[in-house]
Amino acid sequence: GCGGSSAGSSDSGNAGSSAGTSSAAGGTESGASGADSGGSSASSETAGDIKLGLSIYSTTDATAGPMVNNMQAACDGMGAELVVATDDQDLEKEITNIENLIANGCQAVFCLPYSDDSIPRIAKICEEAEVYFGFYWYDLTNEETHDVCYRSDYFLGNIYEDDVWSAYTAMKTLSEAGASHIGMFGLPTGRTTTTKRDNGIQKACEEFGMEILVEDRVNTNTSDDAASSVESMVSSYSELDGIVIAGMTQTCLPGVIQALQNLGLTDKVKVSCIDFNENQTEYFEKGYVNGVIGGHFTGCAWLAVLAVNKLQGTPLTDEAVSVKDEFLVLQSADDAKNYDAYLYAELPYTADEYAQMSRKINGEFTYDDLLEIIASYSVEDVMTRHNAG
Amino acid sequence: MVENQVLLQIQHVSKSFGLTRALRDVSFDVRKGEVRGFIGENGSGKSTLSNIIAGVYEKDKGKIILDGKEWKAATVVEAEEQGIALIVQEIGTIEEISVASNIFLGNERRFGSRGIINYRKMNQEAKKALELIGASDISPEKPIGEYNLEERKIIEIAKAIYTHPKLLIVDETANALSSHGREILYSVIRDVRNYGGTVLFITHDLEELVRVCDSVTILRDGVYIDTCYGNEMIINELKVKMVGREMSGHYYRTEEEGSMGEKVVMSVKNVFTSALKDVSLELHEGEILGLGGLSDCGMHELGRLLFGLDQPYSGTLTCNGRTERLKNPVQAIRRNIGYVSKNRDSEAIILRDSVRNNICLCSLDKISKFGFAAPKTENSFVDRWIERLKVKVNNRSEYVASLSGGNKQKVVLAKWLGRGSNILIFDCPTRGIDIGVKEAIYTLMSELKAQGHAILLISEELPELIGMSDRILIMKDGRIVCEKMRSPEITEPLLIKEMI
Amino acid sequence: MKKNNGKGMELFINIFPFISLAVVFVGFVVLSGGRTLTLANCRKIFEQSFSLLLVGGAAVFLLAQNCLDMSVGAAIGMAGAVAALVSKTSIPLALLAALGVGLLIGAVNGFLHGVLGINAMIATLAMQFILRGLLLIVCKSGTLGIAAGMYDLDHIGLKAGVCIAFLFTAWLFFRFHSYGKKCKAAGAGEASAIQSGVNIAEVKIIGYVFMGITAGLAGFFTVIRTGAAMYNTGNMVEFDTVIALILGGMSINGGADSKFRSSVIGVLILGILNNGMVLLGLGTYPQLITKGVIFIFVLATTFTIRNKLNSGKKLA
Amino acid sequence: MSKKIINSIVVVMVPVALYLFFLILRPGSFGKVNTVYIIFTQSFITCMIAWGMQYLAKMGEFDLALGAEMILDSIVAALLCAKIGFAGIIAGCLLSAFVCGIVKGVLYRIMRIPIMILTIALVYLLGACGGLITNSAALTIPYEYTFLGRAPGNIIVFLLTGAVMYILSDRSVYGANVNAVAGSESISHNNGISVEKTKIRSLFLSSMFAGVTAIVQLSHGSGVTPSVGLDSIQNIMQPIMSVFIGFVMAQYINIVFSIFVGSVLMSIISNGITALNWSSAIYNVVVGAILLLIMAYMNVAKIYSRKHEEKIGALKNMKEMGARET
Ligand SMILES: Nc1ncnc2c1ncn2[C@@H]1O[C@H](COP(=O)(O)OP(=O)(O)OP(=O)(O)O)[C@@H](O)[C@H]1O
Ligand SMILES: Nc1ncnc2c1ncn2[C@@H]1O[C@H](COP(=O)(O)OP(=O)(O)OP(=O)(O)O)[C@@H](O)[C@H]1O
Ligand SMILES: [Mg+2]
Ligand SMILES: [Mg+2]
Repeated sequence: GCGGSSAGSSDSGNAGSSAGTSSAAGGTESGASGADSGGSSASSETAGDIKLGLSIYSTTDATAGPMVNNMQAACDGMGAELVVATDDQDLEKEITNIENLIANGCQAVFCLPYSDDSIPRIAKICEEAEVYFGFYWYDLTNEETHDVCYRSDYFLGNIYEDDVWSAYTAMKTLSEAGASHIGMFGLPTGRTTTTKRDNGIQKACEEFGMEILVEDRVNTNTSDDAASSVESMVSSYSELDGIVIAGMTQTCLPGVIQALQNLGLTDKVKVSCIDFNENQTEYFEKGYVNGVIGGHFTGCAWLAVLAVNKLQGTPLTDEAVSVKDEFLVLQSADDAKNYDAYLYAELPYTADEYAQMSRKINGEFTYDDLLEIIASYSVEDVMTRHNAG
Repeated sequence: MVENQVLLQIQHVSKSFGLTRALRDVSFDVRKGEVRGFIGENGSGKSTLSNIIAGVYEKDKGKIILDGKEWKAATVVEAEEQGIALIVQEIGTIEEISVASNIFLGNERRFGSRGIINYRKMNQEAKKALELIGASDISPEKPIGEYNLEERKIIEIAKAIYTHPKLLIVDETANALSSHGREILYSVIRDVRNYGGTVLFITHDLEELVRVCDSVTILRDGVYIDTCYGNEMIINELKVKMVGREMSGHYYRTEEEGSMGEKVVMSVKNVFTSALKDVSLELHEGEILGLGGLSDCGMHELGRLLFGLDQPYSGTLTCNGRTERLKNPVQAIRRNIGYVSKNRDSEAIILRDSVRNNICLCSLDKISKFGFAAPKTENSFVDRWIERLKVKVNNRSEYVASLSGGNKQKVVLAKWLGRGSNILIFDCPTRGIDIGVKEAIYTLMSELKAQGHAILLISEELPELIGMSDRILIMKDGRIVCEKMRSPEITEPLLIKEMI
Repeated sequence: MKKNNGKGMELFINIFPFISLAVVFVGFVVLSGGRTLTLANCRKIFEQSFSLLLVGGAAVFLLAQNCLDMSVGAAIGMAGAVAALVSKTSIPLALLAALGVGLLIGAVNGFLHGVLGINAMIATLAMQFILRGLLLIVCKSGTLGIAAGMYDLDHIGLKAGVCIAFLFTAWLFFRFHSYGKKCKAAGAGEASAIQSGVNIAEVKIIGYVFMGITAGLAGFFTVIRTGAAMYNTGNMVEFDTVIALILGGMSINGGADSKFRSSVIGVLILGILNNGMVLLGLGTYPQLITKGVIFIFVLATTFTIRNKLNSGKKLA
Repeated sequence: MSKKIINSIVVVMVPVALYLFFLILRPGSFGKVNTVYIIFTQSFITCMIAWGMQYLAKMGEFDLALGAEMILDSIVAALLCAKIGFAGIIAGCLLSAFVCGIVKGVLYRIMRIPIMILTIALVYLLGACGGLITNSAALTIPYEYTFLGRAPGNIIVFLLTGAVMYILSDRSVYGANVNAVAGSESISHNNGISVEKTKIRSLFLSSMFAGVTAIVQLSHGSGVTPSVGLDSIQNIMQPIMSVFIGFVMAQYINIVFSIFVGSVLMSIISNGITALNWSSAIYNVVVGAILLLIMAYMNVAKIYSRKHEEKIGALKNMKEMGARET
């Protein structure tokens, strides 16, 4: 059950210092170098007591990069070592990554399962190796898989983002901007994430009387392909007045905007997308984009907090946890600028803040504290905390 | 002759291809304004020498002096710049491109500035070049694929002549030409002589030679034999010089009369293809049937057809009394037909494979159980045939590529004999092979005949045909033009008359 | 002297893959502080290399005749998807279905290349397109999970058994059966092979069918390993296969000196490499660069030597 | 002359027929002039890459690294653009293409391995280079510098490239050499044409064509994302297919146009599938099937024409000998 939960509706705030494309790129860079060195250099300092493993498709791109950086900060703060296995491109690679991470001596591993069908497998590998495991960006909706996980002593929990909600919200922003005939870009079907986003879009269509006229899940490899696709969409469906990008945003969005600019349709055709990207601030400023849903970058850090506490023998909870990781919704240039300044140029939580979430360091910290922190994740929250400090 | 009239001096030139010594210490001079004939049996080294002069091959030893200066042809382009043009024996044009482009192949820069070709000028030039030799019916813009082999040869003539070469080499071009084409060629040769150029004219047609040439040089087995001038060029004497070798008894079969079994093991009747015209023949058991003619008379094609490599368009083929359609060599081999290709290195053996695998390849079904052959069985099989044919190898895993020509050929023979094939089609089995192995192969052929095998011996070498065959068929222009039974009366001139 | 030199180079060509394997293995053992060597890790390397071992074993037959199969990854995906679908009915039937799908794909490839004579790479690349498209349609609703009972088959003993039996049989056929010899002959000299009674079309078709069936088997075990099939199951396996064979010392033109061991050695090198790079915590790009550089280095070394060897032989 | 016109009409009819097919299925969209315009402009990029590829393809070689190269070109261009503006786009693409071309040529010269295999290895390396430079970030260029990505900029670049392509393939010594090598390597060699040099030049040229195309592509989409592993090979499947289609049609019209027709065909298919909102899965199937059909047609036609020639020859001989056909 998800739908119209309003937790993420974080609009207007102080006009922070503007952080354009270049500073955003700088942010990624510094973050990434931290992530890359994580595997080897950190080990000597932390004496290799606790080692966490993460399987993810990239350590650098605009969505995965911050995710890794946050987890790195959590590990640094709490004194754990992080090993990242990249190239998580298909089911088999994911399994291979998990195996290799375990072989590397990780005591807890995290991944984004491709679907419910692959979870029993992952659970089995981890149980056999007596290694804790958890999922990020993944909701255990299927009862069978849910049971498989909860039966295991090694299941830490899952942090999920509400993908039905994110897609629904992306559509809602389009509807609010007055669009109803929509063209869609997305990932090839096959991932649970994709299915959920499709469901969210479907739900919004029914609720707001919108219609998906045409969808493209193939021409998403380059910005140029996406631009061509928009041209074709507009030419085939003159009534088209909105475009939702439910995947491959990084690549597609520049092409979509460019094509609309070329066609002189930036006013008529509204655009919203899921996942943050480097250019959103500029696009918001020019009014090319009506909504961007993303910012779900902290899930792995929470998993790290759970794992480190568990492995230190001071578990926050004995139960497996299932927590929703909030999306951020940007709807204006100010939103985007604030996001850039407070969540992109810097991390939403510093290593020191993460350190306080280790019960070994801060005995007071409880599971409920953690839940509270997770639930309060928003641009304003970060601004208040970091402006104060 | 006055010294400064000499255009080309060949001095002690030698060339080997691996173990084949194509040219051995060849020396002779050619004067300016001379049409020099150049004759010799197949494989005597004519083409090799031509190619060396024109920069296609490098010589191993010796000197070539052109116009008083030493000439070290490195590339074809350099040779062309020096005024040497070669019309090659094989096809020298590229099918996909236009006539004009073929004429100026490798020379496009003539019509270009900064790498851009002026095709209008090129076509005009090509037209001129073609008109020059009286072939104005060929249009330079068209792709050359639209023209037949003869017309393509004429285009090659145009290509060779348009630069007004000092030295024009014509390598067995006349074979592909009709009388009209020949007239063109002869007039080109006259032109070259008239402007003071020199022609080296290679042909097998001695009458043509005497008509066209001022003098003639004879090669035999890569060795310079003689040069005859003007009236000295008497056809019969040339033949003696060309063939030269004695037909001694220990070399070929000694029987005077041919013999053959009753049974016809293979036959074709009224076969037509694009190369064969109404060909019929019967091959008997225990017979060596000789098939001779000029290189493009259709005899090689007939051999391929009998092995299932080509199919007849009409006509019938029977094998052991049954009418068959041989769709591929697999079917032919199943009917115990073996075939030794003229192109040994590319078609008959696998160079980069061991002697063992080569010998076993076509017998795999015989020496294996359920497809599996024990290495022991294989080895003893191979050893038996290496032994039997006295193949000189270090060990059976050696690559065939490292064997000498004769031993390669022995491997081919071992392959078929090992398979137990009793209908053997030998296409030029002694091509490029020295006398020792030749003799061994002839002896083997006689043995096989005695055992009742049927052998079709396709050969460009007349002594071999005469010496080995029970019966000789001569082909010309895709037809069988005469049949001769073995007898002491059969002589080379007799056969040559039929071939030309 | 020259002859000795040739022998030396040939020897080097033969042992070069072993050297590569040893270097990679020892290198990673040292760099990872022995973690590569643990029994558990070795077991994982085997499991990760399992389907590539199978596919590589079949690819030897194709590469020996100078053919590539660019559709093998998609075939694995397709067979895996069908196996997953059928497994809900019956698991033995799922195996049969996977093998059947592979066989069908192989037969089509064989027909396209062997009979119609379409360039092997283009034909199989087009097949890859078609199969990936079909796979998207089959997997429309997401991933295709396997029946719970199928997890029991994920047993290291069973896999080891299958793998050893498969490789041993394939080796027997490649080394001793007339089919393997014909493959090598076809690659070394097609015209000569034809004139020695090798039916090239047949050899090619069998090669592709065998490849297809193997892809079916690999697909079956892949879905057991992953628990599900999805649109990109078997992604890029075709390139991994070629890369592995070349790392293992196979000549890209196939021919008589093709060795079956190339596939096993190459797959192991690749497996250790992939595993070791994660053990060392290398990022995406360093991994890609390492792979690319090793690939080019091995290619350059073997090709230079082979070219020298060949040019020496041509003189004879 | 009239035969030439008829041939050209026949060739042009193929895309027209396909267009009509989609027009019938979806008149609302394919009936518009704008759609035709879009189909044409979208085919430019495919066509320009294909033009660059065809030299190598004629000689039986394939460069699979072009997709990765174009991404790298665009990355360098976007970075330079951030520094020096519009000139950076041109300079970046061409510079990077130039370097890639040289590197490929040198590696080929040293290693002499099949170009396809060499370029697979390069795909890894070039992809990783792009990723390292940008750290995976998507780069964009400002709108004011993107005029080469839309009319008339793209049309001008396209026409200029086409003119260069025409001059190179139909008017230049290099083009003549490529045709000769494609026809027969040995005869070319014997006439003093260096086969290796011709191939190296073609490798380099394919890079330069890709570089010019990258300018238009980057300007059209305004953004570039580095690719991982072998993914970028997918990006050049359409050009590869256009080349094949172009080769089939080159018997009837000039290769410059035949490849363009091939690109237009690909463009019609992808627009048609969008217009009908067919599943993207169908696209893969359709494209693969079309490629197979074309190749099968080419081969069967070749076999048939060989047989036909043989038959003509045999019939001529039979007539000459006065034999009746059996
Ligand atoms: N490229 C080559 N490689 C190996 N051997 C060769 C090559 N070219 C010629 N030979 C061999 O060199 C010898 C001389 O051949 P060449 O072609 O010069 O003879 P020819 O006199 O022109 O014969 P023909 O009358 O058949 O044209 C032959 O034994 C031939 O087999
Ligand atoms: N390039 C080579 N590499 C290796 N071995 C070679 C090479 N060339 C020749 N040989 C070997 O040298 C030996 C001697 O060859 P040679 O040519 O002297 O014999 P031959 O009697 O002339 O043979 P044939 O009469 O068959 O031509 C042969 O056994 C052959 O295997
Ligand atoms: Mg010898
Ligand atoms: Mg000759």
